[in-house]
Amino acid sequence: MISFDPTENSNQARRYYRQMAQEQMRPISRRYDEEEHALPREWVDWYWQNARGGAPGNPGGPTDGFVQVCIQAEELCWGDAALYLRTPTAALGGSAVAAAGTPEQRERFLKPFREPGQPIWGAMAITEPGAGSDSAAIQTTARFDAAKDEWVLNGTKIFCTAGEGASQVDGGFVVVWATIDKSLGRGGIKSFVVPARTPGMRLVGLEKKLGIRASDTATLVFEECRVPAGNLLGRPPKPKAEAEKAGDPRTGDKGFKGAMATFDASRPIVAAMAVGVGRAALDFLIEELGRQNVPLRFDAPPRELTALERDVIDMQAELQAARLLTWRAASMMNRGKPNNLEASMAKAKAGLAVTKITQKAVELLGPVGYSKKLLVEKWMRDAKINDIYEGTQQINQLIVARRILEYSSSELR
Amino acid sequence: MISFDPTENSNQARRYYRQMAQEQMRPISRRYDEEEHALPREWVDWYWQNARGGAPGNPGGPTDGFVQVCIQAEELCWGDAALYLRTPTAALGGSAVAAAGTPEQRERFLKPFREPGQPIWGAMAITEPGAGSDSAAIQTTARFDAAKDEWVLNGTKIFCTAGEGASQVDGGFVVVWATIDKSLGRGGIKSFVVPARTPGMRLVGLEKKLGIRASDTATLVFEECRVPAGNLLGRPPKPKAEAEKAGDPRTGDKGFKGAMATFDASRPIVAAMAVGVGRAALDFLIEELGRQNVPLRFDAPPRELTALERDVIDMQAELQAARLLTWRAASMMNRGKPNNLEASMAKAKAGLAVTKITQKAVELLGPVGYSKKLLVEKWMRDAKINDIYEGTQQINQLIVARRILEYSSSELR
Amino acid sequence: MIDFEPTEEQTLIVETVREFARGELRPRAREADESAKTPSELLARAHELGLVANGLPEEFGGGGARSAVTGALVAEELAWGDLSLALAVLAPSLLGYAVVDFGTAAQKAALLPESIASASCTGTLAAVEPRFDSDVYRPRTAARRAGSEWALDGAKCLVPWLEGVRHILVLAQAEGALGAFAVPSGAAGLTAKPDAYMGVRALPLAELELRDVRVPLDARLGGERGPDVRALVARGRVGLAALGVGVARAAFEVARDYAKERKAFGVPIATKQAIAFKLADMAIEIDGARLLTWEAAWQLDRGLDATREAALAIHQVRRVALEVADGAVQVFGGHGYVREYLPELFLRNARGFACFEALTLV
Amino acid sequence: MIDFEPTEEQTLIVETVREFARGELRPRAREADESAKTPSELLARAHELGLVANGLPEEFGGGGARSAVTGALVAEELAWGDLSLALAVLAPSLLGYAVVDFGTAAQKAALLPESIASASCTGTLAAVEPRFDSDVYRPRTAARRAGSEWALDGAKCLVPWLEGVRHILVLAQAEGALGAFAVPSGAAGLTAKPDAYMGVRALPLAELELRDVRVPLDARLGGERGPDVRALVARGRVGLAALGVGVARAAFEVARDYAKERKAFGVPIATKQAIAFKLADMAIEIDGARLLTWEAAWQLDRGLDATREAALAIHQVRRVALEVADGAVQVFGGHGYVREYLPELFLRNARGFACFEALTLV
Repeated sequence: MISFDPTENSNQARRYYRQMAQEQMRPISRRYDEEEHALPREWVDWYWQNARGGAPGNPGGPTDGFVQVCIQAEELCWGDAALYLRTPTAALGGSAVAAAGTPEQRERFLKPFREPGQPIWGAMAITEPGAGSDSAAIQTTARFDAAKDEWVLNGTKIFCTAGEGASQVDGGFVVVWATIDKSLGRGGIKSFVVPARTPGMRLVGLEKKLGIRASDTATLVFEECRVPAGNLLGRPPKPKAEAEKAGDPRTGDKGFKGAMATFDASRPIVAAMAVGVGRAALDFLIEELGRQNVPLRFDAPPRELTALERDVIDMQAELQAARLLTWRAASMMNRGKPNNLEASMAKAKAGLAVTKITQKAVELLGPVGYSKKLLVEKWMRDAKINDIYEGTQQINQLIVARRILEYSSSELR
Repeated sequence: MISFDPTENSNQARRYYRQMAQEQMRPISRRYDEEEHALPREWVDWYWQNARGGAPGNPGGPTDGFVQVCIQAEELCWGDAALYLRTPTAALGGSAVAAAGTPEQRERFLKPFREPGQPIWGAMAITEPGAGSDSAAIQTTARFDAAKDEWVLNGTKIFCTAGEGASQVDGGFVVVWATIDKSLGRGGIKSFVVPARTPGMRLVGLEKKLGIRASDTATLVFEECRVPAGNLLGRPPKPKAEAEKAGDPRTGDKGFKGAMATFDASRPIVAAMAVGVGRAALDFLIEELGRQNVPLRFDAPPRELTALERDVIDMQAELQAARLLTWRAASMMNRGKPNNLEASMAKAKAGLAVTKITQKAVELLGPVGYSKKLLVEKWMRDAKINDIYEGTQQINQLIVARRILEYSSSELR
Repeated sequence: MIDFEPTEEQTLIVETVREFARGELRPRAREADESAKTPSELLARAHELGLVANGLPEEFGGGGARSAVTGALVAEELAWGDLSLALAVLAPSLLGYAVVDFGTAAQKAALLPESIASASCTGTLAAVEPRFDSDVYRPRTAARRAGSEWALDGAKCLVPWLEGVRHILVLAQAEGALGAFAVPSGAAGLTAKPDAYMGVRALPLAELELRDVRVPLDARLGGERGPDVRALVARGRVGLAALGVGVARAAFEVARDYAKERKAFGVPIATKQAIAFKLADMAIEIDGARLLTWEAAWQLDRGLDATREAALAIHQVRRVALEVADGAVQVFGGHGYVREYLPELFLRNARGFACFEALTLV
Repeated sequence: MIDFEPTEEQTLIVETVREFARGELRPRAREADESAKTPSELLARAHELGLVANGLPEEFGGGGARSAVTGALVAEELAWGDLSLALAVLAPSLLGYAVVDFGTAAQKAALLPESIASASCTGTLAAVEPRFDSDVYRPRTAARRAGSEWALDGAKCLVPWLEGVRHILVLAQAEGALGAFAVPSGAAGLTAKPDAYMGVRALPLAELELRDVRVPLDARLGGERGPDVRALVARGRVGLAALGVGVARAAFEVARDYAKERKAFGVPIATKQAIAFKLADMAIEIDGARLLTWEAAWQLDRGLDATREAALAIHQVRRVALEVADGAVQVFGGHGYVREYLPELFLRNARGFACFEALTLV
């Protein structure tokens, strides 16, 4: 039934994460924007000790499922998107393990995130210097060493979010996309779990960025980096001839399609993160205008409506449209429905909407909005990443276009 | 020297055509919008008798050259774009004759437009049912009958502006693009002057359109339509082998390139026509707001600026940007500079800008703007053609993109 | 629980209405626009389907299944067929829902049975005024007490005016408050003349002039309390937003199909990124606008004030419907400009949402 | 006669400045932004070129070749190199042109020679205020007559504050009229602290607080008559508009070059319509904004009020500079987001035009 009424569990989660965002993240936002790449120890430790278990709630009660996950992401990114990305969790790497891993792999790699000990991170490494949006053009190779029953990885990965934590702190891991056979194209791409500090995996640099500066965006080099055969996500692959039978789940891990499916699950979350950043700026703007007694009317006479009022109406409509598209994509997962189209729609809309909303918020707040005195300028810088990572605006438009036109990736490039 | 100061000749021309627009066109605008395809006899006769000679001015004095032509087009389309297109002139067909014709051809085909007699029209027929924007895919054929020294045309042309007048009224003509040899691709395309009422040329229909309803947009069918050899624009073509030497002016008329060059000259005029329609709506809006004492400030306090004021500022900036891009493209012709890039820029900008300006004007004038009581709704309908004909928005973007990227038409499709 | 799936019952209704739109409205859209006439058989057919009556109270002969969300779903499907015809078949909602929501018991008893029973549209609503800054919240039309009557003066336009209209609910300033007055169509001092616009040409519309039009005191909707005009406006905007989504979806679909069909330079134009991405943006914006509309409708169904949500939805729809329709014209190129194809009709209709208010109610 | 070709002299100037921008500004842009410092040698080099002094009167040591059009041409080229550094090297224009245009003979004699002769920037202008609705036409900073002095109170921000500044022209309400007051940088009651923004980080900026700052009566620019603030604002906006065009052109050019270089799916991304058309739109919008800027500048050169033209130009440039810079980030994809490449710097700088006023004069 069409409903916009969150469950009590979602409401509780929203309150819980909003308070966390307000109290734990906002006070250190500016500091870790300025101290680029410094580990936000307060946040990392606090979260690890206090918030890993998830929001309080009624475990048996009705839940909004994946929509609640979106609400959590929105609230924490309302707090600080960069700190959110630095949160000690299995993150995207964990999603890949959960989606494509065997039960044994899920237990082995994800359990440490639920255990005592020091904070650890998971990450996913896909992008390469030459490949950009073209995941299928991956050059990193995985060679099977039958003698040692190991996979040997060689290649370079860039733009690996949380890549420092995941590669350097024992207990964490990086899920690396690599091809076992270039001649297979997309079918040859598999994902491998590389535990932190595995010899042969080197952190060679962290990106200096426009925004989300507290987030460790890493370049990782793999040189004869060896992982056990069991670190290939999913079952071990059958020989080449059989592996070519696309769609046969017995041909090893779910391969490229499986890995891409991770995006259908992650894009709504990324869209929700975007919405969080956008809302941070819009909330601040509206509150500030309220403090200054500037009217914001929904029923202003047409000739008296101010440009400011209309801008705020527009920002609200755009943000809410993005949020609802996001929730729709998440809610389809609750129903077990394929959501590739809807997830890309949400990501495309949210990324663009919050880029514009935060840019507009800086404008509407005048010189103060542009200054470092407020966080609004930071939110504008942070927001822009949502137009870019997890598939740029253009890549998501392309996916949407292919679906609505029923074109394959070779028909519409 | 960078200057925005029109010559006295241009000022006089502007006044002359503005008065004409106000007195001769506006009073009959609504009528000929409603009586679609009816010949606007008042306008046609008045123009033919009184205005063919051009604006009064000082023939020896300084002139803005092609910019003045743009000013004329702007003023008359400010009056009524559809009536302008129905004006008895050689129009685009004339431009083609002037650009690509021999002196003898210019004399033969254009002289009747300067002589006494009844009003006549010229037209250009390029688009075909299957070809759309793809001028090179022209299917209409021209076969040379050496025995009779005649060209024989076969094919169908659509969207031929002024096609009724030009094909049906003795003295007028249609310039028809046809291929003399499909294997030559673009190089085989030539233009042929088909005098009105030539046997084999049939008017089979007039388009019912969104706007510019007084303009006769014709479908013409050519069946074994014969014209003398001398009606091929330019010199007669050499045999095929020689004709393949691209760029050699001796290989007959200037062919596809020559014909396309007509567009570089016509696009600024079309852009100026667009500006005229857009200005009609904007002028009306501003005058109406003035009558109602609604302020339009350029120095409003940021929080008090109304949405309406900002819209009007935006419309003015967009219209003026379009106008200046148009004048620049025209002014380059004054200096004999190639203006293919700039003409396409002007056309792309003007078409889109006035589409938006007129749509916005309808909105800002509320239910009255949307009603048939005013001409604003008509201007919105008329304006949209500028996004479409003489190369759609997309075609002009494509041309601009190729120029700025230095890509050929095969590199960027 | 947050969810975006219509109920099974709603799905059935949507399918029925979609079939009606596809079979009855769309094929008549062009001819209705050209002739500026709503084919009268359509109203009877819509009445049979109970498009409006289903939502009206059972005690007066209706179906009793009122839901703004369902109303939005229905409106989108109808407008997908044709906006003018959708507005025509939904016109009985104007008097019907306004009286149900705000009328006194006596007004309901007097007006609803005939509204529900009649195959024609017995009542309409006059919300828009023929001026540049028409403002549904602040009409200039005024009602003043004159003894035991109200006297109304002013002007209205864009009033749906189908054959058989017996009452017009006229929005007016009533001595400091906003009121709506049921004015008989034959009242002295009331003149109605045909009203023509760039779009919605098939919908019969009237421009009204009211000169000292007298109605009894009990003609005031809701009596002394009057109607909740914010709720009335919100119900109008949700309906319009849903209609706008329908127009946009129609434009998107014809553009998508044309782009796959039409070839240029040897390939379907849909394989060009400039076209394909434009279509993708259309699809995204339409879905976003629809969800905003649903949220506002859902807010109404919960009995909450939906002024904000309806304002956001209609704000978005005004932009999206226009952009998508304009984009469809662009995708069609020259063919988009001629009346042989539908995009130009969508464009003319889409622009109307800028000034429409309360042309339907959910 | 309507024409769009710079004079030969202007062409020469543009070439010189372009070379300066390419050789001196662009290579320092990134490091200057990261360190938030303007390399001091640049100011000396710019002074040698006479970038500002060329337009100041010969009688005080200037070149006497004042032209707002030339100023716009120069500003665009400099900003193409780097916006912060352009604003730094043009900073002497603030005091210089304001005093030339509006100062009394005594003020000119007192302030211009050192401004022209000095390789550092001896004077600046304070127009923007540190509040959400800063309004250059209506400063809240106020000057009141206190005996034989003016007493100023208020706050300013975004004040270019280069080494060597001796006077700040402070815009203030002066008992009903708008005034500008030459305040010595060491005046009692004046505090200046560093001011930091998302962009123009290499430009030293100050936030000023004025508490009962006393200046003599003759410190009022132009004496009793005061300056023509509309003209001052217009000269500021034309300069800013030209700078914005320069930023946009820089962003466009790096995006264009990257798009031709960078391959995805085996072909340069510039061969994709989505990228190619975006670049085409950038080019068109930049040219349109430039022509609006030129027209406003030309209006100033004719001695006419250019409030409208300057408002249109800056309105357009605010949008275009932002959109083009944002588009450049988008063309670069992930690389656009990292500080190894220039687009993110262009984006941060471009957003500043929303609040900049009178940061340079032409």
